[in-house]
Formats: sequence, structure tokens, C-alpha cells
Amino acid sequence: MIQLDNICFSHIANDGTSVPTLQNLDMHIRENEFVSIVGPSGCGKTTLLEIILGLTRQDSGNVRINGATQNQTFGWAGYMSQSDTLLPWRTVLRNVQIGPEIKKIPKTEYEPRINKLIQKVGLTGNETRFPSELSGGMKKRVDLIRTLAFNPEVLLLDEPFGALDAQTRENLQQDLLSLWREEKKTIVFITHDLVEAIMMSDRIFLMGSKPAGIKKIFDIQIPRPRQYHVQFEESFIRLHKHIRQTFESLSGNQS
Amino acid sequence: MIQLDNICFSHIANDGTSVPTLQNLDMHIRENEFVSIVGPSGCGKTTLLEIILGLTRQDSGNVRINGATQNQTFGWAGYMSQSDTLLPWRTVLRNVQIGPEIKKIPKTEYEPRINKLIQKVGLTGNETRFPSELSGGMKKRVDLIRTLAFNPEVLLLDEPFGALDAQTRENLQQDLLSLWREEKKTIVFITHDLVEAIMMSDRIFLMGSKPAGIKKIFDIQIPRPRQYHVQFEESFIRLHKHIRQTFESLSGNQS
Amino acid sequence: MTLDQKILWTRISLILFGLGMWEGFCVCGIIDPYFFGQPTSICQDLWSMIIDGSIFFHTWITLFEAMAGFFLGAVFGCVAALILGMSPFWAKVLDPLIMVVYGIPRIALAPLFILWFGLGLASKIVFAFTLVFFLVFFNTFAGLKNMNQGMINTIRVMGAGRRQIMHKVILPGISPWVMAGLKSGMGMSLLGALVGEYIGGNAGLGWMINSAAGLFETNRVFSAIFALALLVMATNAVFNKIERRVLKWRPENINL
Amino acid sequence: MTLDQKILWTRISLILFGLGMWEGFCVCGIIDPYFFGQPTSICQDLWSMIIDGSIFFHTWITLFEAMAGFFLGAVFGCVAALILGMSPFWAKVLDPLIMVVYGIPRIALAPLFILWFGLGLASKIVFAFTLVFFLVFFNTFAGLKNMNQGMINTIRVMGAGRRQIMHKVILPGISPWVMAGLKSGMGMSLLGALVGEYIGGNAGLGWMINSAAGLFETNRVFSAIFALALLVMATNAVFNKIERRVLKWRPENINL
Amino acid sequence: WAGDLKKITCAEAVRGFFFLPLYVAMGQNMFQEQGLDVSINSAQGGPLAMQALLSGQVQFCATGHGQVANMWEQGKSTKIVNQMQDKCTFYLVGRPEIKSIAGLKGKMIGCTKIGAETDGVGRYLAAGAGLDPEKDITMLGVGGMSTMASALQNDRVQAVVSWQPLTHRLIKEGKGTLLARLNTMPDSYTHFDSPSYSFSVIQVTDQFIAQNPETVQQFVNAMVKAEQWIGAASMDDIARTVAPFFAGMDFDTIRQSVIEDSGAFTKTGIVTQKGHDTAVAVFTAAKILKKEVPFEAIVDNTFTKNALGQ
Ligand SMILES: Nc1ncnc2c1ncn2[C@@H]1O[C@H](COP(=O)(O)OP(=O)(O)OP(=O)(O)O)[C@@H](O)[C@H]1O
Ligand SMILES: Nc1ncnc2c1ncn2[C@@H]1O[C@H](COP(=O)(O)OP(=O)(O)OP(=O)(O)O)[C@@H](O)[C@H]1O
Ligand SMILES: [Mg+2]
Ligand SMILES: [Mg+2]
Repeated sequence: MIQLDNICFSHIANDGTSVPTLQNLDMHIRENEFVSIVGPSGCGKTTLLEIILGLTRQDSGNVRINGATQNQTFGWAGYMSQSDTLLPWRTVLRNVQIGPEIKKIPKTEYEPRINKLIQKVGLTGNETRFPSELSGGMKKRVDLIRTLAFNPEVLLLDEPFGALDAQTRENLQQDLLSLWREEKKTIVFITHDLVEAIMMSDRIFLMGSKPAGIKKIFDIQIPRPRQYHVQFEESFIRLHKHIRQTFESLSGNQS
Repeated sequence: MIQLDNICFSHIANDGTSVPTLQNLDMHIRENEFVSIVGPSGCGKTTLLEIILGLTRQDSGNVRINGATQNQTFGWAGYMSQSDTLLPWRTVLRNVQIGPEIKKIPKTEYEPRINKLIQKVGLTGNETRFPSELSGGMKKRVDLIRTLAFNPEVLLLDEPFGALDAQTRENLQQDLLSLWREEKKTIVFITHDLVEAIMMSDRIFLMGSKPAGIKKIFDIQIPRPRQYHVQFEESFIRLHKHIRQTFESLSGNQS
Repeated sequence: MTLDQKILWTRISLILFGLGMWEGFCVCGIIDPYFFGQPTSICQDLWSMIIDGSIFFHTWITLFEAMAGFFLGAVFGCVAALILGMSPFWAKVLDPLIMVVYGIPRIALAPLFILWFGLGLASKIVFAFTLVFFLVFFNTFAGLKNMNQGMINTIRVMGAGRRQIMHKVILPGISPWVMAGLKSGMGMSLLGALVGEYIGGNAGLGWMINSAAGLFETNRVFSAIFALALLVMATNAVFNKIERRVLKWRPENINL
Repeated sequence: MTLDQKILWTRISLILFGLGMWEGFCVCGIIDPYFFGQPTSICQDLWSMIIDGSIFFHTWITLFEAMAGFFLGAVFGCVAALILGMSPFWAKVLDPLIMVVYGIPRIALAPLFILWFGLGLASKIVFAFTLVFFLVFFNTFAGLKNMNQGMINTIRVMGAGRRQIMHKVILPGISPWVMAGLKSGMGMSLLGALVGEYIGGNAGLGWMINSAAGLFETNRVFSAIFALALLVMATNAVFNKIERRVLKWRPENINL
Repeated sequence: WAGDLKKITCAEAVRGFFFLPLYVAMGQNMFQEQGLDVSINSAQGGPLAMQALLSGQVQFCATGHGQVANMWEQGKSTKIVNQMQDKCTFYLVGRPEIKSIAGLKGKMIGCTKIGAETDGVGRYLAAGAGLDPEKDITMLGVGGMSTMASALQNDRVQAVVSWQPLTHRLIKEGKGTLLARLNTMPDSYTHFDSPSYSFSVIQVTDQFIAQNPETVQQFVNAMVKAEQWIGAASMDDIARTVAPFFAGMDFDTIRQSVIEDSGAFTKTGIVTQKGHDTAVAVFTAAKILKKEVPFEAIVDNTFTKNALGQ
């Protein structure tokens, strides 16, 4: 589905110098797969997503989406970015509606779905608020359902649950998983929470520190659906520790 | 040290309606205490910090800092806000310097401390970058050490470790704890990670959902220094589960 | 008394105080009504023009010219900035040339304006246009440079075309900038229309000021300025209403 | 060829093409040099004024007046906006009055300007000032309304006083707005100085244009405009340099 | 009825008493009688009014004789078809402490702008009083009537070449002394050594004359009728007739201005060789004109003569 071969990319800093970020990165994401990307802060995860999306152009290497070279064509994926990109002049409801609006889907068709999403993330009653009137976690939730409401085949989510309390977070994780299962999506997920990554993914891609490539791929064999308590099982904890150790050994130079 | 009595506060929304956020909130934080505030997303944690700081004025009730009524006097606390408030026109280094600069401390005095902080959070080599050239997690780290470099008696931190990978996060937790111990700070800490809250705090304040007060206070008796492995101990897990359950029972109406 | 009422009354008191001082100084001979006019005489003169209706006619003419120039300037200034915003190369190439055209005194080109647009309304509208255009252009262009790339990207990723991006992100995103440009442009459109009337014409407040000044009728000049002031206040009030609506998503008060 | 060179050459080609068309049309009789001048004659005239040095003198005078008006307007406009930004009540009270003063045609007040500031440089500087002031004021004020409250709070919490907040947060924060205002103001300062010279005096490009226009010397008018164009290009280049330095923290290209 | 009238626009250099016959012709419906529907367009000075004429936006132009000569020199041939004033209605007014033109030695004299007719007249008057216009006085452009007044008031200039109603008001209010008037035959002799000075005129393009001779004739007919009417009417009647053209000015000022200027009213509307020569001489003194301007090049008296029945 998404295939990256030998990607190299350097940021051009404001002072004109070139900062190598990604080096010889290979990655292959299959259709209907749920993969997580983990890596130290600043290693290039966000950059990677933007290259996949075609928002940033790699310096060398190939990005193929469904076999075709990525050529700044959009619309096939939904992207929830790490930073706040809600449109401040649109209310919560109208922010969430933007995806269907762009696809020119009639209102009657998308309305029930959106109302359900809003209710699921606990934002009922805030439909007419502007983003400036929301708390940090509420903004994140709006951003998430904006991406979901757009309803693309592929979801690229950059730390979607970062600012949420444990309970909300787990609920949303479950919601996302059932969406993935029911609607056969391909999901690429960036997170810093290894437990979350293991709980949700088919595979975990581990990135090294900058300039980074994919250092290691973990196949998560735990059968689905995975219940909350699997994280207290022996095998889970072992896997967690293993990934954790690999992580630490790779990014020893960070911090 | 910080005493809140019967605080009530309503936000005035853009459309003029008044949205009750805090209701009859009482809170007492002792000197040199490390307390965490947890609560569902959107319950008013950030609002609470801003009322303590004097940035927002409560509708009724009293805020006392060291016995004196909070009267929009500043300088006694450092505040790391949840949203990105780095000054985009200053480089990393100059952002971190702003605290000492405001206090008019001579450069020679604060320079070593700042260099150490930058090194500790793994930002060495990025001193001359502007915030727009940093990744999400890097920005958070700059923001954190900006607050630390200011070096106030009281630290109010709003989800400081939200966007960081597990390893960096644990390192920084340890750094913060040793700073707290060595320099006798008072720290108020907002987090969504109950494990983190338990690991670090003397007490945990649990807020209910909006309009919220303090619903429950947990005294964490685990002796310090707390090692990484205490979180796998029976008593820790029990406490965690207990808090978790209380949390869930309180915010049942959320999501 | 609500805040709005308080504001209104403070404003009115200030104006009355100003007029009172002016009148007082005239009466005491501290300032010379010869050059400054005298509020009571100005009001008399204004009243006579209200009676015969002529002030309404001239005010209307000027308002019409200014508004037409304003709208044209606003639309074209905005569109030009958006087009140039899309192609940084041409923006850089044309930047000094645009500035040059902006800096040429329109009055030096008055013969050309007359040649092309005559002495009627058209030439005044064009005058106003050439001033408003640049103010809106510069602000809109600066707004584009200040856009949030993240927002654009999010919408682009959803497959939005140029027009959708423009319509759903860029235009609302630069609206605070455009509004600031329009605020400057609004005043300038009046100045442009007035200058146009100066150059030649037989109606409008600018023409009135010009012929009165040419005949040294100070009170008449100030009558026209009074009428203009009311006009400005009215358009300004309308503008503020619109601005508040357009930018209602923005927190109203920043605590500096 | 670097990008900068490409930009420069495209610009020069454009200008030469424009001048070529102009000359060609004159020669073919499609446009009348009486109204439009003719590039070759204009250059001749310009050359004669370069030889006798008079063009430098007049250009310098205008530049001086415009710059003085520009700096005064920039500083006072900025300061006034900051002061009013601090007190929303007075900002609201004064808003329509400020707009009224902005909208009064300066030319109607020319007698007062002369009475107060004479016929020398001062009155021209004041003319330029009264235009620049408002453009900078409106933009700065709009910038304040767009400030990020979070940044101000962070610094305030550290115990920063008003002056420090102003200096460390607000001024850099509104700099993109102020720069946009200054860009409009720069052209307007020239227009102000020129209009001032029109009214009275005996030096400057505006005076030159005015007297040449009175004598139907179209080529001389355009010579002055040419000199003015070069002046604008030079000041614009300087301005762009400064702007790039002030705003170097901002990502240069937004992909719209 | 009005629909049958031919629409005509006449540009005037400025609204002022120089063009009294035009306003009278308007006010007494004399154009309508000739089948014309005339509207007046005031411009910011003669040159702009004449540009409007050249560009075809207006068909007639009320301006100064010398300006027409200057335009001819710049290569655009137009014709004066009627004269409204045959004496100069500029006045030299000094500050109260100045007693004579000779007293202006070393002082500044304000004119509308350097190179304007007022400049030429100022220099001429200074020279006539034995001053060297290049060394003994400084001419300074101070714009229109109101800026002129404030420049004088504020002592930026010590004298101004002004016109009505400013002159009348300055003197009435004690802000100035009259140093010279030029609008009677003796005055004209004193200062210009000529009985007349062709001052304000009606100008049309050669092309318009060729294509619409009858329209020009109709226009001039009305002008001549107005000029004759002025010659016969009382000052009060004249003032009342033109008052609507000076809205906002009190009647007494209008009346007084008419009286002051009355010596300059043309008797026939015909431009004389003497008048032409004097105007050209003044413009040459102001360095506006550099060439000889032949009388026939810019004057066409035939329409006025036709109107007079000569
Ligand atoms: N300007 C405003 N107008 C109306 N309501 C507001 C405004 N600002 C905040 N609120 C409301 O106040 C409540 C508390 O916000 P606050 O930011 O304090 O929450 P929080 O506990 O920090 O949440 P999070 O964990 O998501 O950061 C939210 O429900 C929010 O909707
Ligand atoms: N404009 C830029 N100029 C120079 N360097 C940049 C620029 N933008 C990003 N970088 C660098 O690229 C690297 C990767 O950034 P990226 O945002 O992809 O990291 P990330 O893996 O998403 O980190 P995080 O987990 O903190 O979000 C960072 O080290 C950052 O400093
Ligand atoms: Mg990232
Ligand atoms: Mg919060």
C-alpha cells in the first residue's frame, strides 16, 4: 500500500544550512495494516508522515502509494497533525464537517456520522464553541474526529491521544480499533506510549535518532481483539521490555 | 503556601454566555510539596493553574499565596503552559534565557546553568534554531527548561512531558525530582498519566468533571526516592487501580 | 449605564468639549476665525445647506465615489495579492514596480486620468481605487506570508483544490489582515475621491472644499469637513459592525 | 544564474519592454507625447538635470521630507497604538474620532499647516507624517488584537513589568503587522511630501512636477516621476533588507 | 424643451470673479436661449482645465490669456474666441506695515506658484517700482487664496499677488494694505504701460471650431450678451445674478468684489493686439514664454465680431 525506498531528506534551516533528518529509510506498509512508528523525540517521525503524504518532497528515494509514485496527489489519506491545526474561525461542528464539505458530500448524509463522533469523544454540547474556547485535550479530540469524519482509506495520526486522560484515551483507542476493523482502514500511528503501540498495532517501526532510518520492525503477534488486561500478561511485559531496551540502545546518544 | 478557598469561576464564551468551570473548589498546597492534579480532559485544570497564578481572576472565593491574597503579583512562580508559548522570534537559547533576562541576572551567572539544562534535555546543537525549526517534542523540552531556567520557588507545570518518548520522559522526571529535592521547590503538576502522578507526587488532587471542584485527595505514602521498579510492586498497582476507579466513577458522564 | 453607553457619552462629551474650546477661543480672539472658522457660524452654514438640501447631494456624490473606489480597490487588491502570493517568483520581480506605481503622485497623472476617465464620477472612483488597492494589497500579501502552513496542509491533504483551500483556509486566515487593510483603505478611499474632485468637477464635498477654499470661505470649508466627519463616523460604525462579525471567532480582549 | 539574478533580469527586461512599447507607441503616433511624454525626450531632459545637478537637489529634498515624515509617523503611530492598546476603553471612545482625523483631506487644512509650520520643510514633513501615522497606527493596533495571549502570560508570570513585556513580547510579536504598515507608510510618506510641495515652496520633486505641469512640460513631469521611481526602488530595497532581517525567524515560504 | 438643447461642458480654471460673464450667461439663461445646455466644471488651475479641453472631455475652457499662449508654445494650437476681462484683476497686497511696492525690497512676495501668471505680475510690478525682480525680491509659490492668506498672516511672505474676494477682505479687516491695483485704465497704464491686458478668456480647440462653428457661435453669442448685460446692469443686479455660483459667501462680499473688479469688465469681448502683447509680456517676464507668440496664432475674434454684428 505505502512503500518507501531509500528515502533521504534534509531540512533547510532558516540560516540556509541543510540538516539531514532521514537517511536511507525503507518502509513498507501493507493494506489494512495498523502500524505504529516510535522513536525518540525529534528523530523525524512527523517529517516521515509528511513525506508519505506528499506535503514534503524527499531529496532522494521513492514513495509509492498503491504502486503509483507519490506525486503530490492528495485526498487518499487523512492526517491528524501533531500541532494544533483546527481552523480557529470555525466552530467545533464546522471544523469536523470540513472533510465531507471538501468531498462535497450532502449534509444529510454526513450529519448522523458526525453527531455520533462528537458524542463518542464527549464533546456534545460544545458544537458551537470556537477552538479558542476549548481546553487542550478537547482540541485534540476535535482534531481526531475531524480526521475520522473525513473518512479516508488511510489514516496517518501523529500522537492523537497525547493530551488525553487515561480513561478517555482508552475509550478512543477502542473506538479507533473498531473503526479500523469494521471499515478496513490502513492506519499509521505515531505514539510515544509503547503500551499503546503494542496494544494497537500489527507492527511497530522503530526509528533511530537523527539522521534516522527504520532501525527495527516488531511484529506484534498478540491475537485480536486485545483486551485491556493483556498488558498485565507476562508475554506483553516481556515484549514491552524488549522494545524498550532496543529503543534505549539505539538512541543512547539522546538525552 | 498556596491556599484556595471556595473558588468559583465561569468562562465567558464568545457568544456572551457564561460557562461554569470551577465550583466551590478548595485546595491547599504546602511548601516544598510535590502535588499532581489529575482530572478528565476539559475539567478545568489549566483554568485552575491560571487562577493560582493570578492570570485569571476567580468570580468568588479566595486565593492566598504564602498567606497574602493573590493580587495579580507575579514573579513568584514559573509556569509551563499546555500550549506552545515559545517566542518564535527567539532562538532556543534566547528563549531559555528569557527568565534570567527578566530578573536582570548577569549573563555570566546564568549561562552555565542554562547550558547544563540544554544538555540535559538533549538539545545541544540546537541552540541557534528557531522554534519553527523544531519538532513537537523538542519545543516542549525547550519550554520546560525555559521554566526551569527562570528558577522560581514554585513550579506550575501543565502536562510538561506529554509529547515525549518514554525514555526522555523518565529521564526528565528524574531530573525534575532531583531539582525539587535539592532546591526545595514547590511543584504543582498536571498530568494525564496516573503512573507518572503516583511516581512523582506527595499528593494527588483529583478533579471531577465540569463544573469541577477537588473531588478526592490521595496521599502517596511510597517512600522516596522511588525507583523505576516500584511501579511493578503490588501496592503501587493497587493504588493505581484505586485512583483509576475513583476517577472513572467520578467522570462517568464524560465520554 | 452599560459600557457601550459609557463609551458613547464619553465620546460625545469629548466632541462637545472640543467644539466648546474652539468656539471659546474664537470668541476670546485667541484663534482667528478667519483661518479656523467658528463652530457657530459653521453650524449656521451647515444648517443652510441642510435646508436647501445641497449638503446631502454633495455628501452622497462623495460617498458614492469613495465606496465604489473602495470596493473595487478592496476586491482587486485582495485578488492581486492572492495571485502574487501563489507565485513567489513574480511577487519578487514585481515588488519594486508595484511600489513605484504606488509612490507616483496621482496628481501628476491628473491629465492622463482626465484623458482616460473624463471629469465625471469615473475619474474620482479611479483615484480612490488607486489608493485603496495598494493598502489592501500590501496587507493581504503580508497576511499570506503569515499564514499557518499546518492549517493549509491539513485541508490540502483532504484533497481540497486551490479554490477550496483559498475559500476555506486562506481567506478566513488572512481576514484580520485584510480587515486592517480595509480600515486604512476606507479612509483613503475618501481622500482619493476628494482629491479626484479637486482636480475637476462640479459636485461632491471635495469640490465644495476646493471652491470654498479658492474663495477663502473658511466656514464653508469646515462645513464640508463636518459633513465629511459625519460620513466617516457612519461608515466607520458600519465597518466596525462588519469587522466584529467577520472576526467574531477571535478572543475580543487581549490583556497586554 | 541564481534565483536572485533571474529575478533581477526579469525585472529589468520588463521595465525595458515597457519603455520600449511606450517609445514605440509615441513614434507610431498611437499615443500623444503631449500627454504621455516620450522616453527618449524624458531621458534627455533627465540627463540635462543630472549634468546641472538640479535633479539631485530636488530628489534629496523630497527624500528628506518623506523620510522625516516617515520616521515620525512610524514612531508616533506605533506608540499611539500601543498606548491605546493598553486601554480598550479609550481605544473604543477614540476610534471614530481617529478615523475622522484620518479622513479629513489634508489639503483642506493647508492654510492651517502653513500658519503653524510655514512654507519650508516643516510643513511637508507634517503632511507626510499625518498620512504615515495612521497607516502605522491601524496596522499596529490590529497587530495587538492578534497577539498571542499565551506568550504574554508566560512572560508576565515571570514577573516582567510593562516595559519588559512590551519590549520582549509585544513589539516582536506585532512586528509583521508593523512592517506591513510601514510598507504602506513608506509610499504614503512620499505622496505626503509631494502634496506638501504642491501647495507651496520652491524645491523638491513635487514642486518640480507642479511647475512643469503648469507649463505643460510633460517630459519634465515624467523626468521627475522617473527620479521618484528610482528613489522608491532604492528605499524599497533598503526596506526589504530590513524587513528580512527583522522577520528572519519566520519561515520564508508558505506553500499556499 | 431641455431635451432639444445641445449639451456642452465648460471647464473653468478656478471658481472666481474672473469669469463673471460666464456665470451671468448661466444665471440669466442666455445659453438656453442659444440652444445650449451648459454645465461648468471647476478644475484645479488653468493647466488642468486646458488638459480637459485638449483631451476632449470639455468643449470650452475659461482660463487666462497667457496660459493659452503657453499652450501654443508647447505645440497645441487652440483659439481664444471671447474675452471676459481686459484688465488684470490681480492686486498686490502687502502686510499692514508695508506702505509701498518699493518697501518690499528684500522681502518675499507670494504668488500661486513660480511660473504662474501671478508670478509674472509680481515681478512686473516690482520692476515697475524700481526693484530688481531677480535680486531685490523673492517670489514664493504659496498656492491658492486661503494658503496665501495664512502665509501673509504668519509673515511667511510680506506681500501677495491676490485677487477677489481675498483682497477686499484683507483690507477690510486690516490685515493688509493695497499696494497696487491693475484693473482700471490708469492703473494699467501705470504698471503695464498699456490700456489693456487680455486677462480671462474663453478658449476652444481649433478642431472644435472646424467641426462645430455654429456651436461656438452660439456660445459666444451668449457670452457677448452677458458682457453687454453686465455693462448695463447695476452692481447689485450683477451680484444677485452670480450669487448662486458663490454659495456660502455673504452677499456683501460678492457685491463688493464685483464693484472692485468692475473696471476690468470687457466692453466688447474682442481681444486687442495691445491686450495680447501685455499678457505675453507678463508671461515672458515670468519666464513662462520663451518664444514670440503671434496674435493670430491664438486669437480668433470672428465669433465675437459676428455676435456684435460687425
Ligand atoms: N473562552 C472560553 N469560553 C468558554 N469556555 C471556555 C473558555 N476557555 C475554556 N473554556 C472551558 O473551560 C473548561 C476548562 O478548560 P481547561 O483548559 O481548564 O481544561 P483542562 O482541565 O486543562 O483540560 P485539558 O486536560 O484538556 O487540558 C473547558 O470545558 C472549556 O471548554
Ligand atoms: N525547518 C527546519 N529546519 C531545520 N530543522 C528542522 C526543521 N524542521 C524540522 N527540523 C528538524 O527535523 C527533525 C525531525 O523533526 P520531526 O518533527 O519530524 O521530529 P519528530 O520525530 O516528529 O519529533 P517529535 O516526537 O518531537 O514530534 C528535528 O530534529 C528538527 O529539529
Ligand atoms: Mg513530531
Ligand atoms: Mg489543560
